[in-house]
Amino acid sequence: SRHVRLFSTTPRSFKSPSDHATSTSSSTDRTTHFGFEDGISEAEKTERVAGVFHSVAESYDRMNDLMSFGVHRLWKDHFVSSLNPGSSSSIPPKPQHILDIAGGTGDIAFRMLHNAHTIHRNTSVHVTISDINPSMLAVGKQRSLSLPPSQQSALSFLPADATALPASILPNSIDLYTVAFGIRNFANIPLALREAYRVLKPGGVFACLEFSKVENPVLDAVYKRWSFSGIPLIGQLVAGDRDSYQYLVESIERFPSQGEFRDMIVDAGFVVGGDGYENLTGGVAAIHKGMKPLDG
Amino acid sequence: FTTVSPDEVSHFNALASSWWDPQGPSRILHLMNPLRHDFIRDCRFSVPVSPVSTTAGLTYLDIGCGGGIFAESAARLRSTKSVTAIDPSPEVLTIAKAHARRDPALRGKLEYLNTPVEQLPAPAPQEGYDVVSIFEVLEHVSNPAQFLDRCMPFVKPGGWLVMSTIARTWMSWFTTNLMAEDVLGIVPKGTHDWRKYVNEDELRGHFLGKRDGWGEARCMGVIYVPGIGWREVRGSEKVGNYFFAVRRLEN
Amino acid sequence: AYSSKPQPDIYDVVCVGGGPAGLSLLTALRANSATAGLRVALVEAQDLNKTRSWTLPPDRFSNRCSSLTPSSARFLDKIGAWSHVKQERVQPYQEMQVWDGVTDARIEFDWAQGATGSTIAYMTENLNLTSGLLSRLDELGGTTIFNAAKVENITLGEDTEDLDLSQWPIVHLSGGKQLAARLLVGADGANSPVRTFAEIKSRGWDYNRHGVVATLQLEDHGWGGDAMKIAYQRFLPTGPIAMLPMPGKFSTLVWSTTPSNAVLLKSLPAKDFIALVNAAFRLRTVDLDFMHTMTSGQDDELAWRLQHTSFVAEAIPQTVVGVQEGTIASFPLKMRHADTYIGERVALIGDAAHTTHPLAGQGLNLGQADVESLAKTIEYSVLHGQDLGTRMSLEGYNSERYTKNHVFLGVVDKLHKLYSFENGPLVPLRSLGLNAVNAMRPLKNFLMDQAAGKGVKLF
Amino acid sequence: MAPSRAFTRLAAHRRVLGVVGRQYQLQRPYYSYDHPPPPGPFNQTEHAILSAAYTHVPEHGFTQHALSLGARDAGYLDISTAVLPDGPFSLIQYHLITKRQALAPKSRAIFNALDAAPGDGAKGQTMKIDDRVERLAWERLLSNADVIHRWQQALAVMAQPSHVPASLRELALLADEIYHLSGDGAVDPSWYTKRGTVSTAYVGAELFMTNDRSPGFAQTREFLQRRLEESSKVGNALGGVAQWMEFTAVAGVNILRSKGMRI
Amino acid sequence: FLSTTSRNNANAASVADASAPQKPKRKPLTQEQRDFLSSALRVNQAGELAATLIYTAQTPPLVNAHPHLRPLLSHMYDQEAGHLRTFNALIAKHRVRPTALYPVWSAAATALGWGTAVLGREAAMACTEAVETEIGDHYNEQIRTLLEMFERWEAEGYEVGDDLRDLTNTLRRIRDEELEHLDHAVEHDAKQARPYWLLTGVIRAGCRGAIWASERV
Amino acid sequence: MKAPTTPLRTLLRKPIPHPYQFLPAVTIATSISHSHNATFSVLNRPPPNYPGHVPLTRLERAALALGSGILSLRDPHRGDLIAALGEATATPYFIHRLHRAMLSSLTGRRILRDRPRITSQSLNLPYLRSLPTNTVGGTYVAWLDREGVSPDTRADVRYIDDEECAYVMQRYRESHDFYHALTGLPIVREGEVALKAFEFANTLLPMTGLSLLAVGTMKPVERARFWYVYGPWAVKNGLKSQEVINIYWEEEMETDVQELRDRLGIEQPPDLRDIRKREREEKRRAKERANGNPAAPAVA
Repeated sequence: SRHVRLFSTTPRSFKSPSDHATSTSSSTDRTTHFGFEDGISEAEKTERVAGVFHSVAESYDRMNDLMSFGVHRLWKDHFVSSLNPGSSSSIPPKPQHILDIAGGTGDIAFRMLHNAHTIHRNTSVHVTISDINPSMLAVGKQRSLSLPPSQQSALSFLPADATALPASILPNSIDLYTVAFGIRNFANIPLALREAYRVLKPGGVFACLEFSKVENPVLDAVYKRWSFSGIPLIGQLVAGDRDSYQYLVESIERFPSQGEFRDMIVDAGFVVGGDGYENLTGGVAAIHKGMKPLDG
Repeated sequence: FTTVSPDEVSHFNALASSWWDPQGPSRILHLMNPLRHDFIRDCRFSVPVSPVSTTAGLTYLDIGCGGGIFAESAARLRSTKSVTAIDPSPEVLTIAKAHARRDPALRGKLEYLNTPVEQLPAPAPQEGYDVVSIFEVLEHVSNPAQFLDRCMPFVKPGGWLVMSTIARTWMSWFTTNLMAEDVLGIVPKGTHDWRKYVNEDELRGHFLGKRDGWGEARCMGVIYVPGIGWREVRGSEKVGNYFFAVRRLEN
Repeated sequence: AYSSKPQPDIYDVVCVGGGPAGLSLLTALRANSATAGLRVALVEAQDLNKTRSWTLPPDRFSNRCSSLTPSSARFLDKIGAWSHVKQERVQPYQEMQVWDGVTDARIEFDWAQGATGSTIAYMTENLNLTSGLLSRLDELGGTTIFNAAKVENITLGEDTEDLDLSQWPIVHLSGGKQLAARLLVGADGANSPVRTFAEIKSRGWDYNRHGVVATLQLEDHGWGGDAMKIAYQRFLPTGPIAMLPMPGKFSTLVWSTTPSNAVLLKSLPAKDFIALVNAAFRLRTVDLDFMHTMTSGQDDELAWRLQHTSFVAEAIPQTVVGVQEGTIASFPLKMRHADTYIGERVALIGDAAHTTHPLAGQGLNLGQADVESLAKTIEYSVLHGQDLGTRMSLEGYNSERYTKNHVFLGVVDKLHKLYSFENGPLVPLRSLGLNAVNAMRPLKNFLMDQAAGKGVKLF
Repeated sequence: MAPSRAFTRLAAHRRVLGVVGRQYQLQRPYYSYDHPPPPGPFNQTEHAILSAAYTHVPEHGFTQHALSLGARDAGYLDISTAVLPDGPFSLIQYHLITKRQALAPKSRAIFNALDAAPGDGAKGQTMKIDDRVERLAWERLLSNADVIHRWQQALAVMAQPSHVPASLRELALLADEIYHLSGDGAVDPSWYTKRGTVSTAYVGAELFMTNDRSPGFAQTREFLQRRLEESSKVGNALGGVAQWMEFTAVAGVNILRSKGMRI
Repeated sequence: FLSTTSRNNANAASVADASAPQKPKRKPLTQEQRDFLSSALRVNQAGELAATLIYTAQTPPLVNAHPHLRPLLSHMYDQEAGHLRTFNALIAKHRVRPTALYPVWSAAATALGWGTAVLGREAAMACTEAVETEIGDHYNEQIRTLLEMFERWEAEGYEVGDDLRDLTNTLRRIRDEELEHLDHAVEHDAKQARPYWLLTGVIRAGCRGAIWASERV
Repeated sequence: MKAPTTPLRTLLRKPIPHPYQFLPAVTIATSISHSHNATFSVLNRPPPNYPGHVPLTRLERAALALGSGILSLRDPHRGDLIAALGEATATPYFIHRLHRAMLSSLTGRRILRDRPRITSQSLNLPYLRSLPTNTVGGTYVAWLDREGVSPDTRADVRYIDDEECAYVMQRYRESHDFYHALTGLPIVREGEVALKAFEFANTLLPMTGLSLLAVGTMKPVERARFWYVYGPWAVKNGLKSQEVINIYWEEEMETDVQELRDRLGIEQPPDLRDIRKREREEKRRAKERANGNPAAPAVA
């Protein structure tokens, strides 16, 4: 029984994090968008998002398959292998603390543990799975039971809001902050980025895997027609719920392009290597990586 | 009364500018010009030459000289004393005069007059020109017989009346009208009117018949082969272009 | 308005360049009664008096020689210049041996067996030829010669009120003199100012070879004695080496070789130079290549190698024993051909129109044939009252000479390229061809007639 | 904390410039002399990690291990190497780009030294372009010396389909750099043939060098010279044939014109 | 003040020193600007090459038939050759890749020149007119883009490099000379060519295609 | 002796198909032209160019080549047959190529000029024995003693027309023993074939190539060793190294062998003699174990 990814933001007032005062005002009634409907208040958005995930909870993987023609598993493998957690130059290897945001079902976490513990035999790697949606965490917990005991001990679950991480995660304590297919549902992405910057150690890496803009104009046209007409239709047929799938497709469309998101990462203080992103299957999805500079 | 036909004059005026263009429409005339001198020399040497005329240099009268192709070449010859060239069309004469100014050797030996032959004052009986040339004119004149009668007095006794024209046969129609003008375009359209062509025997008849004081006529047929030029072909006067000359006997 | 500038004096033919081609054209024009009336002028940068007073003792020869074919000689005779050339310094030869340096395939050019050795060509020194032509020209008189006068510039004339010279080329001489030319003849060498004035391009390429010339003394009058003089040419991979007979024991060398070899040859002392020349006719190419790397001691190397190389002495020139001091010189070889020989009131003859590889020794003859054709064209124009300078009258000359020269340049270029291979399939093939042609007498006679210029007219 | 502020400003500075696209650092159209050059292909972090990792290459080769050792030396975390876009391939690119850029100062040093040396008479100046090209290609090969035993592995990585375009682009830049430094200004089709020949010759020589045991890689230099000579000989032959064909075509037209045809 | 690297532009791998507080005097060129400049120079070289070859191919047939045209044609040829030399120098200096279709343009230009010349004097002049209009427009466009770039820089307080300013002036000078050729062509009754519209239409379309291709290849 | 000055043309134009065929009437001072004289018959052979020279017609040459080839295969010890095979097959191109190779190198020309001969008299064997073993002379003498061979066993050259080419063949034959010393290959059949392969790659003489057919007559393990070790070594080094014919052995006696090898660019092949010795011992031990005491431990 696959649990629905639940996502809700607790309507607390936003504390502006430390010295990186950003432009947005701190009032709660900032407007945001919900798919193509604009001008709804942030609290109301969290409300509706939670509703969406409830209805689509049990078909989470099927949705990803539809959106990525079934390739998202390969993306996740490539995502984790390119990060290569647990690899270390010194013997005994230094401990690494990895925080996986919005990783409720544990897809990314389990791959990282496998990579660190089995491939690199580095047991000093600890992964904390955080998600705002407790049921997603429950699904994750339930799936983690099938892991080997050594990996289960290196795993912990933390219900948290990415834009306001709990105090239990100390600043400058995280080696690797990953978010897969989650960031587009954050209400305030720049805020989440600054949070990540705060908790990451100097030299730590922020990595995000997300659907993105197809670069080749011809492919883009085909992909748009598929996502705007095909997916909601299938959502209707398979899951009997057209609007949620509609929201998912629109949220991908509204998500900033590779270049813009890379600039947002750079604004948050990170340093990017080369272009700062890597396209997967022509841009259907993209991996963005940034590093907190040593002296940041 | 005049034998000048107005549309012929306007036609040659339009042709004026390209008269001296080596690759232009009048290339075919330029190529024929040397053969004229050969013909004149053959004619003059066919008669025992009287010593007086050669030393003093010959006088030429070119009737219908056009751009002066023959007139200039005659004037350059060392054996020429003077050349008078007349043509009714004014533009073509301005071209001839302009071109004549380009060659210092022509100064004082060549004179252009813009008058038809009818208005030209007839010389005294024993006077006249050693050679009177009417090249490619006969087929453009409205009444060839009268025109010839008008030209004959200008020949000095012992001098020659030389002309070249085209025979009126289907062969000359095929070569000059169809091929030269329409197909190959080496001769500008409208130059020749087939009906005005004059046959060689008509000319011969004209002189034999009623005129005394004129010697035996000489004739030479020529054919133009593209790429090679004009070649004398015996007996081709029946078919196409030919030269025709007759000598005035001293009385 | 009266133009204050000096009025250019008007000539019918102005010939720039007093080389063999220029002089023979003017002589031809002056000698022919029809064209004798023309006002002609000659412009020469060097001092012609030196050519007039050129004499050399019988045992010394200039190193710049050329071989005149019988038809060129006949033309010079027709214009009366041949008798002015010092015949005792001219050496006709009756036989020519040509062989492939790598495979020794050989061809002999000579007249039919019975014939009493009629001449293949006459070896004459260029200076002997020009001084003869000049003396004939002086004898004819009537030519205004601008001696040691450099051509400053050539422009088109103006259209003044009494005369329109806008189409006439005006030659401005260094002394400020201006000559208006009804026909400007360019006989002024390979990079001719006249050709540049007429904006005629000259195309072709350099052969990356240098022709080394020298006057040599052999051990005897040649295998056939004075009655049967023989010319020799051996094709080496670096280029052909030719030994052309001169009167007595002398002969002249034309060796086309690589620039580096040419530099070496000019730097060697006489005995080593002689050794290399003898070696070039006798030894294998591998020995020659080695001897070109040696800086000295070529003569004893030759002596050693001669003992171990087999060759038929009579089939190659006699041994060279001396070289006339100061005659070793070299000049770069190239092939050029102008796009056309005529322009409006401009004609090109000789080297100005085309330069070729000396392996056939026909450079001068092509020039003389050009002159003969141009003189004939001018005569035709004068006799028929044409303006001899217009492109219309000059077309005959261009049409007659251009194709012939182009074919000749092509054949010589291909021969040079064919024989520059040292190994590979071409070597046996060319030797087979050479032997085959040598065996077929009619084909050989045809070739010799063509070369002598009296054969059937093909183009 | 001054450097950090400077550093963030640079990051901001780069964003303001809208500097985008990986390809810019590999493809360098339009070198401007009056405008400052665009920032180098690697930013400060990448440069720090890669230069540190490069010292480990002779020992560990162009591998992830060398990268993480380098990151550790530069004070970064083991995970920081993930920020490098292509992992080991970035290290190879670092090698290629730094060696290429080192050519310019080296070429000035060599050619000026040759000019200054009166012995062989301003050889640098009169040195033919082909000799200069050969000398520069040889200098570039020498700079591979200390990693040559690891280079076959690097070639394998470069041969991966995703990295082939970047490697070829780098090779093209090297060829262009060599010909620019040798002062060759030809901008006609020979621009392509020359760069093509020097690229193939260089790659061949590099492969040859990976298993060349001769002292001072003398045989590699011979191989390079032989290969360059061959290509120039072929070039001359083809040039000769093309020249002959053009000459014959024009002569044909001239003959027709001499016969009076109006073309 | 952003330190400009040494004259021969050895862009050291290290980061350009950006610590100077006030705004740098000149801004590094962005990728689009560099692409525009390199393709512009490439196109111009190809265009001038074609122009020179057209005149070279046109001269013999025209001059044989009309000797009085020789001074005009040689004047126009000298100017085009000058343009080509300028662009060749610029391309070599700025290390721009010349067009890969060099042999194609040479063959096409020679064929076009020779073909129109054999058709007659008017056809040749019409061909010149068509080519010059096309090239003239293209230069105008380039100059306009460059000026826009300058304005944007000045608005942001940066200075414009001398080589770009010289480039603009050169482009202006060359454009004026091309338009002068255009007037010459029209003077020599380019309009009388038969069939005028077909001839100029085809040639202009060909030029536009060539320009589009040379920008990319 | 200077030829009388009969006009060359009449001389050359005799109706003889070949232009400068040898004519008794005019004795040409220098030797017969090197191009082949086909028409002289077996009866009136032209005089020899050098002592011991036997001019052959093409037919005889072919017969000699064929006969000596087949017989020498059956009995490789017949040195004279191998020599005849070498001379018969060398003429059309190969000996001239070798001759040109010598002529284009400085030492080659010096050898041709001085014409040294390698015989027991010409070499000062006692002095060579005193040389250290790493020098060329030392190894050569040691190799002579070890193989029990003397430099005089070389037959003279008889069937090559050109006198200088004959010396080239003679020089090659006499240096053959030095090649053994240089490469260290023994004169047992396997070593001989390996050296012949090296010589073929270096001098391109057909006889060396033909003797490679002897590979068929070798034992399988030897043949395998040839195909995988010595064959490739021979071809690679033969082609890469300079012409070994141009080594002035008499002057190289004192130089160190390895230094000479490096100068020529030859790599030392694995020592065949030791390999064969070890192989033999192993076979012997295996034989003892099979019939003697089966329990004896097999030596690794």
